[in-house]
Amino acid sequence: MPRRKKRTEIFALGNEAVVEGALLAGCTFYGGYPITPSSEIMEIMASRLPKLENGVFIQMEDEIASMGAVIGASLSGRKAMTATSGPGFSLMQENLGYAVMAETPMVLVNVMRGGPSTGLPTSPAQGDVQQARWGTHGDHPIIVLSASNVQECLDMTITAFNMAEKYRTPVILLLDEVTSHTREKIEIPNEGEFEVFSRTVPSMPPEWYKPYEETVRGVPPMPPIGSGYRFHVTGLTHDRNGFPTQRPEEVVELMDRIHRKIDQFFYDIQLVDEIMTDDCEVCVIAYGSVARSAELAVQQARGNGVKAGLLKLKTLFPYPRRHTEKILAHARTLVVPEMNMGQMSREVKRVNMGHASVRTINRVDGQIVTPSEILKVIMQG
Amino acid sequence: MPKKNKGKNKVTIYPDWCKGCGICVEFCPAKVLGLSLQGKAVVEREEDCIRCGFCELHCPDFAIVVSDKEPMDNGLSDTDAETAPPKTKTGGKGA
Amino acid sequence: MSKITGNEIIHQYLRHNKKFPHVLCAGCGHGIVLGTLIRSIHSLGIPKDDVVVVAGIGCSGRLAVYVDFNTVHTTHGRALSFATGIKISNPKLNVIALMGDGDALSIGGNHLIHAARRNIGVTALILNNNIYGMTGGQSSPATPEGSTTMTNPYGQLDSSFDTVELARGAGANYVARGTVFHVNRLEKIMTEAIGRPGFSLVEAITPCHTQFGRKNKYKSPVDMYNWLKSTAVPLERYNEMPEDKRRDRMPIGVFVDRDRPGFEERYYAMQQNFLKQAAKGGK
Amino acid sequence: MKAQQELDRFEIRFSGLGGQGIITLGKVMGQGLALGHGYNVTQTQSYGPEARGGSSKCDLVISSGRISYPKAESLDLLVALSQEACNSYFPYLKKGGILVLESDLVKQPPTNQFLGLPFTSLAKDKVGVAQAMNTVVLGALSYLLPFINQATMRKSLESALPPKIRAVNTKAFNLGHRLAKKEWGEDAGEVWRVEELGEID
Repeated sequence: MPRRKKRTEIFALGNEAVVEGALLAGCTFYGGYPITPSSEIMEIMASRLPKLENGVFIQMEDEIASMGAVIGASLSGRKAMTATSGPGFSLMQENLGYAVMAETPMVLVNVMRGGPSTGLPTSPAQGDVQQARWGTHGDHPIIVLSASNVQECLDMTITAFNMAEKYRTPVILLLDEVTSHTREKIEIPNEGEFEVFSRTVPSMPPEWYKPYEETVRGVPPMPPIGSGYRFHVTGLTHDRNGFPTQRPEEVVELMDRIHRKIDQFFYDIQLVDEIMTDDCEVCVIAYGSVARSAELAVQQARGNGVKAGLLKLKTLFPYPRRHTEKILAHARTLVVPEMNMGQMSREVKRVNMGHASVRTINRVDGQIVTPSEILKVIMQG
Repeated sequence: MPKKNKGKNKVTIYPDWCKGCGICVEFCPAKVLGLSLQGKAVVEREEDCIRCGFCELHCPDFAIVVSDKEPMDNGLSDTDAETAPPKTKTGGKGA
Repeated sequence: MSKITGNEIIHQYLRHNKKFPHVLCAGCGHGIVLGTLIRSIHSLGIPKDDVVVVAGIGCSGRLAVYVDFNTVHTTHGRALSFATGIKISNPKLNVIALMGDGDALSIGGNHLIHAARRNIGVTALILNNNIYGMTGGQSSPATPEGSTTMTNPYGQLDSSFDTVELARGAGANYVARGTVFHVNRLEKIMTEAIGRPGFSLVEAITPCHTQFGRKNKYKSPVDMYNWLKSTAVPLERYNEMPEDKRRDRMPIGVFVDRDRPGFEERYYAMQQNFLKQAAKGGK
Repeated sequence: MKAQQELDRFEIRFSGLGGQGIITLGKVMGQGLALGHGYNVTQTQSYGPEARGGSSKCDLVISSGRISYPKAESLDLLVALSQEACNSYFPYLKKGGILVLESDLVKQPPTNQFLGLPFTSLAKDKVGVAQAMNTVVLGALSYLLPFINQATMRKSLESALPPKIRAVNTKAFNLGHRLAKKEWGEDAGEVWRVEELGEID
């Protein structure tokens, strides 16, 4: 077996790790607008990208424009991203829907802070979970990922790019202020140690190309603008040629396909960490920095003789239903700690359907849910 | 661009594309065009066309083409031919 | 074989799998602007593959679908931000942002001034019909003071934007105005605008008789073209006119013509410097 | 030579005023412990308006094992560089934890069990650069904490700084280390020493 090359270790901020991950995944475009607590991502991109061959960094006039530029860059064949936080995320919703409709791969990192409105700019929250799912109007599929520590910031950013390219869809990476402002030692994987997926481009002659044609995976190939495949991109409901249509059968075909291209790959998209869940009677379902508190609480509970487990969600949407159902076979209590009034617990309750009792722990005071709070609820059974 | 080669120009209107806005009719300096009862532009006095290009440039629907009168296969122009091509009588203000 | 001219050129650039005539009203000037744009691109000899038309929302936005270029029909007001992303990503492309007045000046006003300030190498083509046409005739930032619209039934109270001065102030490289009545002039400025480095802006006055004219004593398209004919004055002549005669006249022509390098040029020059330094450091 | 020792959640809070270089201090120390010493370290901080003139704080959690919860909850070591910070965070100090303070700025210590040094005036008078105060603290802590190897930490510090200010900071670091040894005594930090695992290189 070949000796593995030693990985470089750095002591990095969560936001820094996002940049490292993005660059490893092949990101060559960042368009953004600064906002706390995501600004470091933009600042580091601003210093790194111009020094890379083919890297482009641009500061746009607002978050709406950032999304526009990112989609434009993606249509031009680049792997593109932006990062923002609460208020900026709200402004991005319009063009996020455009990216869904025009099937444009891109990564949007939202570092959650306290809300609503300007809220708590420097404090953590997890209040954008349902907005990430339903923020843009209309029925749409979306992939929402999250990370709970700095290493995961790097890994999940790579995953986010891969999923965006694989499924031709915007992918949202939801971080929270704690995760993105924690410094930790991380390992930067060497080339070849991780997957890098790039969108499929058409190989047929341009005159045969139909930009939104049905394919096996439901994901049509996507050529960069200017490569000889001239086609129309629109946010209007469109037919296979990309031209606007209002014919019900064409509308339903499009809607079916953009949902199906995600739905049929749940096994690939839904990522979780199952920590001591095999036999757990009380299962904590957590994500983001709260999952770290939960992990400590679960360890302590086990130490106290309670069969506790942790289902750490790395994919928030589509909600990892089958992982939850597996646990429901033996768990009698689900505990959902969140830094919001109960957004993910809605999903848990929906999937639970009364099998187990669902207990929520909610904090919206700009403080992370602590291990002791979670432990208390676990111990109550 | 105006080329005053009267009589050597052919004005073609695509009735399917014409929406009958009347711009070409109103502003044609030689009054070559008219509106049919169906509300479409028609060529009424092609021989008066001075090829100013106004109608072609100002047609919002790209429905007018002004071109050289093509010589016939026998080298004669269609005015010289024994049987002139049928003139579209469908239209014309008087029709 | 005769040389292809006029609309025969246009026909080569239209998408043949699209249904014609297009969706716009009879007499709408937008078609004329589209034709002019096609002729400009044709005269510059730019291959279709290198042209990107990025359109916003509204009547003007519907034009993009008909031309056989790379076309992107974006969200309302955001065309310039998409165009910026495309241009900086691939500077060899000729990017034309096709917007309406409401699109570019109201909802997209911020993007317009910043694209001009940044001097990104995009041609902004603003089709100004003084109204929101597609949504049924509500007033836009370009609706003249005093005119009547669906949302200003008692007359527009605020004054309208002077697009040219706005773009000049924001730092655009090239700013010009034309009308769909003066097509040759419009074609000339459009050709110049596409050829200029940096951000160029062409305001094409294209009347909407359906939504604007109807309520403001221009009953037919012809009335609106006559209005253009009588209102528009070449800039040179306008400058010589006495102040009192200028009222209700609209200067057309080229207002700003600079050739500062575009944002993308400056960006890639900076990048080349870094790469050169790195190569030297490596040796 | 100090020995590498097993740590289970050792929590440090640096606190004081914005502009004292508290976050840099935490960052440099965290980096030294994580990359130089091989510990797992999480460093978190308070951001925002507080960082510009108000109060400032920065937490380090150091552990040999995986760190789940990244914030400090009960402090093993509190470094207070202002009276206000000392007042706010002293209650979070664990029983048996140590308080290190800036003896010129904290005039009313909440306890008489503390280790103090006039870090600011030391930096100003002995190093010549008031801004090197945080490095004096780092030097002192490198002496105090039994799991920090002085040479490794100094190397890490130097690698984190631009060449221009490297020499000044090395001087400040050594000064802090020397004075801590002199003022705080040989057995300061002895409470945290556990069984030896082997030497740190």
